[in-house]
Amino acid sequence: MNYYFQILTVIMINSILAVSLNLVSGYTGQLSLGHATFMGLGAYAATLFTLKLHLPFLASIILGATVAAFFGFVIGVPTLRLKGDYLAIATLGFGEIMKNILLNLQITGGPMGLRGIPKVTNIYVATAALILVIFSLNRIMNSRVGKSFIAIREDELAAEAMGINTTRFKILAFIIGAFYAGMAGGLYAFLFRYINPKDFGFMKSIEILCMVVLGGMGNTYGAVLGAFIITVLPELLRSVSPVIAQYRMVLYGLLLVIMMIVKPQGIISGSSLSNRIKRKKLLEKGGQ
Amino acid sequence: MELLEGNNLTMVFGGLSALNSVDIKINKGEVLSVIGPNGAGKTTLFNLLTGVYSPTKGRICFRKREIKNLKPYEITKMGIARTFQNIRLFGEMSVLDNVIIGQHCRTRTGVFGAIFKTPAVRKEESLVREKAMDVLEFVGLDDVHEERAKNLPYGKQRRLEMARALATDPELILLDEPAAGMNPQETNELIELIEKLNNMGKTVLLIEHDMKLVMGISQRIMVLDYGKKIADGTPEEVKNDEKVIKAYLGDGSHKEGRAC
Amino acid sequence: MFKPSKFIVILLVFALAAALLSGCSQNQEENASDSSQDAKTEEAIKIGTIGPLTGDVATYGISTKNGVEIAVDQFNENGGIDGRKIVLISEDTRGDQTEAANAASKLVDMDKVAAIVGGVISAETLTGGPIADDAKIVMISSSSTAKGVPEIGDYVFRNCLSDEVQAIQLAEYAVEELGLEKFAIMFTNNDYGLSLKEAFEEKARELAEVVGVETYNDGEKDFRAQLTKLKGANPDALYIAGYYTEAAKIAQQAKDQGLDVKFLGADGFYSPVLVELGGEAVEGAVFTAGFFTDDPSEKAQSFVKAYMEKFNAEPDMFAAQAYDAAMILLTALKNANGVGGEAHQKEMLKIKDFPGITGNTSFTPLGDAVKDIIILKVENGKFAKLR
Amino acid sequence: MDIIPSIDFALWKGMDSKMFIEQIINGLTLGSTYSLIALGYTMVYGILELINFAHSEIYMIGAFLGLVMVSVYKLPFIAALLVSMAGSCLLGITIEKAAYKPLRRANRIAPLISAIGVSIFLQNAVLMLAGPQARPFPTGFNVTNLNLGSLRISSLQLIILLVSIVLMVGLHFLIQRTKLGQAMRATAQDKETAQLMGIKIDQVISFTFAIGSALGGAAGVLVGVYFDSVDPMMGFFPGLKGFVAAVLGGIGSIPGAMLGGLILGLVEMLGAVYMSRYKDAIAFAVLIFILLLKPTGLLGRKVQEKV
Repeated sequence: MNYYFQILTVIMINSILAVSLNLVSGYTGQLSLGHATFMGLGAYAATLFTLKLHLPFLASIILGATVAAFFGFVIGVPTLRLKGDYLAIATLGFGEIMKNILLNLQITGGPMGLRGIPKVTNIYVATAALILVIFSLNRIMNSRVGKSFIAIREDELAAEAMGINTTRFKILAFIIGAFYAGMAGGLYAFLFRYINPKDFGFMKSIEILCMVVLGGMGNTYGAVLGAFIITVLPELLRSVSPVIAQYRMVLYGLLLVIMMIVKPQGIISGSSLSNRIKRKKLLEKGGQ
Repeated sequence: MELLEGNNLTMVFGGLSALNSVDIKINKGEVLSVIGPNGAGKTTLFNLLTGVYSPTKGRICFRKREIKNLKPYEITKMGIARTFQNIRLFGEMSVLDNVIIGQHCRTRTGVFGAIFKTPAVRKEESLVREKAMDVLEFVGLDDVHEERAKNLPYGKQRRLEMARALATDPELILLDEPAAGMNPQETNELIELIEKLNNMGKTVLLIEHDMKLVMGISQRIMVLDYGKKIADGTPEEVKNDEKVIKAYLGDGSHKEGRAC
Repeated sequence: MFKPSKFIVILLVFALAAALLSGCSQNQEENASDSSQDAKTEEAIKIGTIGPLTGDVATYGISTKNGVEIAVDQFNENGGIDGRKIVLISEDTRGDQTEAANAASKLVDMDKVAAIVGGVISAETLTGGPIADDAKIVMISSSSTAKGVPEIGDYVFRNCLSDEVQAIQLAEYAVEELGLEKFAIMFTNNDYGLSLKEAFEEKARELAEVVGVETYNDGEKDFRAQLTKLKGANPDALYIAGYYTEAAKIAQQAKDQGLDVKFLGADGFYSPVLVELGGEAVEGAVFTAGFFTDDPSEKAQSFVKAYMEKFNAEPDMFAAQAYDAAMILLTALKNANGVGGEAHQKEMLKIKDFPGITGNTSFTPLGDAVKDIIILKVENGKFAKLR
Repeated sequence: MDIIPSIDFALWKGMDSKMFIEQIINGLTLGSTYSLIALGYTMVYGILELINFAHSEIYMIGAFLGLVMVSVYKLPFIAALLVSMAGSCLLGITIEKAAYKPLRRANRIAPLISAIGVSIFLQNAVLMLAGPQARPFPTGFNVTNLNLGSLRISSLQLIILLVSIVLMVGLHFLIQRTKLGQAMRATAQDKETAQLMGIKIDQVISFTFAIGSALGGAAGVLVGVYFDSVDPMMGFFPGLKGFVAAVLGGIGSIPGAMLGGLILGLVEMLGAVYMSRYKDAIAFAVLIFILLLKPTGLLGRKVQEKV
């Protein structure tokens, strides 16, 4: 497989992760620091469906995502009663617990992880998956359900006063986000052919969050852009020169800080894009 | 006949009672105003009626059904809508979407319906949109429906809040100081709007400081002071009530009959 | 707010463009390799390493890279392969398996390396290995001791002691030669610790008694609770299946708690830092290893000298194993006339009793190293060879 | 590997009270260092509502500073501790000015990412400068085991407990009795009003970072000495645990951070005794359980949303 394809495929998978976290944190306003957990659950479940039950690839991925969604529900019901940073820390806690369990179960191979996974994911599969995710997510966001998510982010109390069962919809956002993340996890497992609980820990959750914030919270395309940058940046630093390569993690940290200071609302903020579209519309109208 | 009845409503926050055995009765089709100095417990009363708080003591019946322990969204679904004292719009959403959200509890599209856009969903969406536009036209905001809510001028934001409440299809609508911060021109338009609502058959419960508005529009007025009901009657009766005069004039710091 | 169609079109165009671009570049490279037939003599042979050069496990990666560098230097001094110079390209993985796959992919596709030494930790080899294998490029890991590494594919080799063999031999030695009877085990909860623990526990139970097994996480510093518990079981030896940093702390804390036992370990113990951190507490510890700096053989000493000169530090086992792995890899490459791929792989399998500094090495048909195991002991703050 | 972790009840019964008390002391020692770390998180959070992810790196650098003072400049332990605290102080203030202050008006999440960036930067910078190797921390004084009756306590544990207590008492005094402490409390309550009352917010924030970082640096030195080992990655787990301790106690609450740290230390120690494999999971499970019972932590203020 080609290097570019490899990186592009990783970008697609990371985009799905970022888009799905953006649904939970960007659109619905519920800060989660445990999103990689769902990716991991999806990866493990999909792998086990294939390795143990010999299900076909597609079925494994969808079932894996469903398992992740189920855990989204299980974790969401108790934690979504909490607000703000308390919610964030509870999701972090659940993530660590889940990782600890994956590390100690027989069926998950414990710290050995699972290997011998067939390689199925390629650039086409990953792109198709991302398109599907964005398409369905856009449909959801343009519907009654998606508008309710945004209403909850904007003002939870007012949303409830408008007849929205906020708890239910927050859990729903969590479940959908977990489903997509689980799907990304399945794709990930079938790309790298080896998974291990360490991949799905706190640092991965933080990395996904960085993608979302960098691209612009509350904007699907921002999330994709963020995933692109966060995936490509270390690779670029790798190929510029071998001297820079050893400083790349230092530079990476520095760049994160600088980018936040220069553009704290992210590169494409939720508002700036729609503003631009609107301005364009106004200009068109003016021209007529 | 009464639409809503609250008996012996008491609300205690950390040892302090914000509301002390208040009875309230709202008849179908009337405009009832609640007035009283700041801190008298008016907003607390609203929050009890809409399920934001659960009363420490007492009971609330809406259309003969106990709603004391219902969640706010359940109460909205039963037909009580409200606006907020400090405007709480969905700022980043368009004016139209704000009103569409108002119809949330009257619609049913779920995740799968949204993804597959079934004919039923398409139909519901176009109905919702139409109705939202109707409501916007009713309050006079149809021309700015694409604007983002937070970009509207203050008076229009107030009206949008009413439109949003109206979109929930309520029988009883609770307005928390709708005229606060409005100029006389805007207040007059507001009075017209409330009258129009009332003529449509909606029952209105109003908290307001603007006496001109209250006196002009209310069929009945209830006065709260320090969490207690001190008067309840027609505007004429209340205006001449000793206790009310004392509550408003007796202590300078409580003077709230401002005209702004 | 949303313009799905537009975005999807852009995405598709983007993906297609990338696909085309990479397709084109591949063609170009093929053309280039056609023309390079003539220039073959001048063109350098590239080999790559993958491993952590940054991050928390960078020690192992840097040692590995340094070891390979010494081997490459020595080859180049002796005229390279058929007069062609060998160029080393080292890629960093941070110890992350996703990055390891990306790095392997870059080496294979962009740099067109003839062979790879790596990965360092097992997870890297498990994701990077399949990529090299798919491209039919020989990859040899000098430190991925986990189960399943040689099984990745025909092109993936390994030059280090497998966890099972180490643990089993030490268990036998401990019972038969040291006369120990009651074993306790502390293992780090990762693939390395777990495979050591499982093999050791099985053998020790067969030959003697295992009175307690406890675990800890990598990077932890407080082992008092586990040790207190083991103390209750009254063992006479503690097998620590983990790395030297934690092992030194475990030994110290065990001594503090009055747990007077013989410490046993595996190649994870091999570092001067064990003594530096552990001090008195690790005195007398016995462990298995694949290399030993005081090895009197001329080869070993010349390696140690070259390493000290170049990097101003004593080589550790990672460096030594990587050096040997690179020597084996380059020797096979030379035998294949500098052509990587299938011919190289065949030559690798032909390696028999390669006389390296970590012992004589042969490969099983799967590509796993068969070599002697050294047993070392800490004596007066230095390592001494027991067997 | 068993799926259900075996809880060794026999051991519970078998473990005599002496051993149990020793474990409690171990737990308290560890917990007191968590408390010191947690204080830094909680103080910053109380004022800026920011989870200062870089705090774990301040802790790590504090430990390195202490090590350099002891091993290179041969300072006595207490002097090294004070120098390390001063250095951490400066580092904390610098980080605040460089990475957080420009983001004071931004949304809540941007400073969080900035903090993560600082953390990655510092960790890798130290990694490059000092190498990934763990180094021993020579204390310069003899560690003896004190035998109190049949109990065995190391003098080191007593020193750590003592220093932690002194620092915490000092902090309490500072916050409750001094003018600066008053300003800090006022700012934490309501930034705008505090500003109207003539409090210089920027100064208070810098001061908060200074104090929190000094405590973090002190914790780094104490832990470095306790385990006789310092390395560039040492901040990650204690940082996470300190943060958990802060949330457990009610983030923003100073006594809460102290309490949270001690509870976490005890829970972890007992978890390690009875289910060492699930030790971390137990610590987090306790956290979630407490949050569900009391959503703002043990001593956290309940915030009533104004409607």
